[in-house]
Amino acid sequence: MINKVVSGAEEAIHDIPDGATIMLGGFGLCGIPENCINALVAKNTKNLTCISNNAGVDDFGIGLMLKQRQVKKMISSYVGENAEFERQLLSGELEVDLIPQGTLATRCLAAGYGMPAIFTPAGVGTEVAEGKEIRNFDGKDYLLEYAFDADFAIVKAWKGDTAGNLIFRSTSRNFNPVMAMAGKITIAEVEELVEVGALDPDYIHTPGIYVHRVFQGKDYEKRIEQRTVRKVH
Amino acid sequence: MINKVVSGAEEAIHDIPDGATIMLGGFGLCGIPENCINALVAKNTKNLTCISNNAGVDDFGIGLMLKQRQVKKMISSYVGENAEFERQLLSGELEVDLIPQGTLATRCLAAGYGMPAIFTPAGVGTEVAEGKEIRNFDGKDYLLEYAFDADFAIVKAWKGDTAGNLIFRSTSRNFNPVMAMAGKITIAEVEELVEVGALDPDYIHTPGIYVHRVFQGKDYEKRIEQRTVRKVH
Amino acid sequence: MAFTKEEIAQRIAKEIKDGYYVNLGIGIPTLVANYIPPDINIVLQSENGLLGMGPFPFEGEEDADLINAGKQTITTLPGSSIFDSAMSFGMIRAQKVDLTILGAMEVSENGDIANWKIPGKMVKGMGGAMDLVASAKNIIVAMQHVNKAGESKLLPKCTLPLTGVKCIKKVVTELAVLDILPEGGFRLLERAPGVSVDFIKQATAGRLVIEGKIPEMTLN
Amino acid sequence: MAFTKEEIAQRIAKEIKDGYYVNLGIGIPTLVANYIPPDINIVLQSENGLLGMGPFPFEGEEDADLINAGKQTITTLPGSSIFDSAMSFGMIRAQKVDLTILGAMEVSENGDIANWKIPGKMVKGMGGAMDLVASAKNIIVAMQHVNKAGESKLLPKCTLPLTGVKCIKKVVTELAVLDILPEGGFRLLERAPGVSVDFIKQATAGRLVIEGKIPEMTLN
Repeated sequence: MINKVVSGAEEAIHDIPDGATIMLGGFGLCGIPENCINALVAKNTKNLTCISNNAGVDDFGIGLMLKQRQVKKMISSYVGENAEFERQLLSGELEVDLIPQGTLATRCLAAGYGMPAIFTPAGVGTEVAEGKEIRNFDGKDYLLEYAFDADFAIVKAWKGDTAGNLIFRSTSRNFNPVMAMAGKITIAEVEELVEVGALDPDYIHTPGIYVHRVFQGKDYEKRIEQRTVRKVH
Repeated sequence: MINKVVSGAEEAIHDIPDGATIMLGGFGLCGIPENCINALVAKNTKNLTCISNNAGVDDFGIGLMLKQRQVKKMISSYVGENAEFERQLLSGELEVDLIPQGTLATRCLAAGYGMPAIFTPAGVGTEVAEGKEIRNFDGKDYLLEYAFDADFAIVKAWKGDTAGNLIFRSTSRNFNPVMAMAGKITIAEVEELVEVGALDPDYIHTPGIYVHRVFQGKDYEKRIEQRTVRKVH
Repeated sequence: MAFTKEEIAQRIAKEIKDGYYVNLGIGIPTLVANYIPPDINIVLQSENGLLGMGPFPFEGEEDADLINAGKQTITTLPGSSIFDSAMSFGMIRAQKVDLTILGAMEVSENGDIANWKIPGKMVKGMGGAMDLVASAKNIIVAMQHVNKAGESKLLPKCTLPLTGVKCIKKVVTELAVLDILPEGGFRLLERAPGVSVDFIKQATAGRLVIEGKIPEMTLN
Repeated sequence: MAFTKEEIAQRIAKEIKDGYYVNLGIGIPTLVANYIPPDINIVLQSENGLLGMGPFPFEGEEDADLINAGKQTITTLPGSSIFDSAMSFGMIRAQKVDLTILGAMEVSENGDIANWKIPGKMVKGMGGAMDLVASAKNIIVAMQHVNKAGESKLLPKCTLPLTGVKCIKKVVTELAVLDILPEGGFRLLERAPGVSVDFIKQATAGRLVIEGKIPEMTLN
């Protein structure tokens, strides 16, 4: 097997240059690559284009990068939880491309599956369709949407082996596997790094061929955004 | 949970009419829905269009349906192991649409993911491209290939629960999960049917939403096509 | 008496049939889960990647890795399955989800919906709403009949940026149940107990179609 | 002396670099697996849905559920992964596989390949070959230089139905190693031990480019 292990977040992101286009896995704060985000904040990489479903919150996740003005452009589907984001957007400091969540996911899939473009009905008849090619199949209109072209994809998995095979836990899976397939260079941080042979080949979510660097992350906070509970009765 | 259990192969295929378009999972003889094929042979359903990567061998799998002349048309990528198939094809008794294996898989994916068509470079410049739309993206030509439209998909899984969630074993996975997503009605036969809750939600290959009928199959032969072994030294 | 949010949810729950896969949006739609009749089996889809969503966890059992599309901590039910975002929206586009229930800022009489953006004011993004409304075979909107300024949210034409066009089949508000006619227009099907047809007329800016006697909504 | 099939495979194995993901076709390419240098780490992809293919099983350990793209019983190595056919060809199309080695009936001097059909005679289908040749970033053909009738298989133009166009980068035969020039033509890189350049010239119908002295192939 090919060994993809790197020493940690710092090494994993060391060659992400200013101006790079990067994908970041996660949905809300669930399944985000905390270690790599913190390393990018520490390194203060600038002018990034970030493809991520959400933009974190003011003091956690991508919000930390926004606060430091590291992000030139965000491509996201929902950014409602981040006041600093909204301020930068309304003031024109930040470019934002808001796209439907399924379009975001499927443009990742297209990149990972070598499909240059896909058709989706999402956004037909709305401002999302502006300037886009529309095509009718069987009486229904679809937009042509292009595969993403990302320099780096950064994902967070539950377990990974040294060959880069990844397993995600529960709904922290979300965008992580599709982004893992979509990066020119894919970096995976995992809660538990294991030897090859420790993971059952039938239950690998992301085969190692898609992963270029893997390391065991540390000090995961895994912050909960909306803590909702029911009463014991 | 919604209960998808039917009594067996006979009930599962009872309403597949003559002339239907059906998908059959499996690669070679690996992971084929043996029980449903036998039931279709017993019922002698006629004029079928079969979408399946291979066509079985003379006395097993889809070969049994060919022998009985139940198949009007095969859509496959490789049919080299079946002499009766070749005879019917060369004599003009059988229509055959040979398409690249990846195109076959991706047209299933397209159906399961609600994408009316996809782009693939496979077949550009060959007779596969005849009459098809070609489009250039970034200097490379791609064919436009349409999502399959199958009345029924019939797949074979290792384990399934009563809600239709499926798990496949080793390389018997192959086309089964993509076809399971692609049928208007999807029938799954499983080696072991379990109660809901017995399968780990993180390791479901096919979510039950895609499966309409599930039953525990019996008497699996699981014939090996090319038995290759190495010597103990 | 106009219905409460809970009652709107309760009324919508009656639209859910045995064997349905259902996607519930944020807000009133989320409440619908509390009123599913116990004698039917349905499955809730959460578009972040889950089929078989269960209730909120008990205190102390929250799992940061297990949330719904509203980012709330939840649980799973036996028979649930987890998948990635591409498959989640794949099954939505392929119309495997039988019913989608979501909120709206505006609905037009031809079935357009606006629920994601107020130019210059609110820029949160559309999330999965555009995918859901573009693909779902059956969409019910749960919302208030009028906004806080007292203006009707059932309009001849939406004034806010659209989320989707000609996609809404039914609207349930605190005042009424209405479906949208293929040729356009809100057809009044039921009214909240004690709410008059005239009151609904005044609260509806779009074309209201009233055929025969309009029964009162019932909740069970 | 012309190379045997085993020696062709052995020569091709030298093209495989540490860290490569490799897809091996049926026939001579399959033999390449036996000659991977022990000091490099590579992963074999089988397009029916496996990364990390291992050797054939020991007698009695065959598993009907575990086969390669040639339908042969195989084993997996630690670190292997299984996936469905859509993902398998997805990673092929996305050029995640570094090297593809496959057989051919004909190769033309501009890099076209024919290996799936003889009209009126053989109708087996293309399997995954068209996907592989259309997508792979690096393709080596392993084949005999001439067919059983003694006719060259390295042609100005293929006569059989094509599998792919302008895709082959290198050809290894029992006589020679040749690469295909961007402007067209087979450039002779190496010759089998004792095989003369003239002999290769006679066996090559397509344009043969000979620059300088041509070394003999070595196997390790």
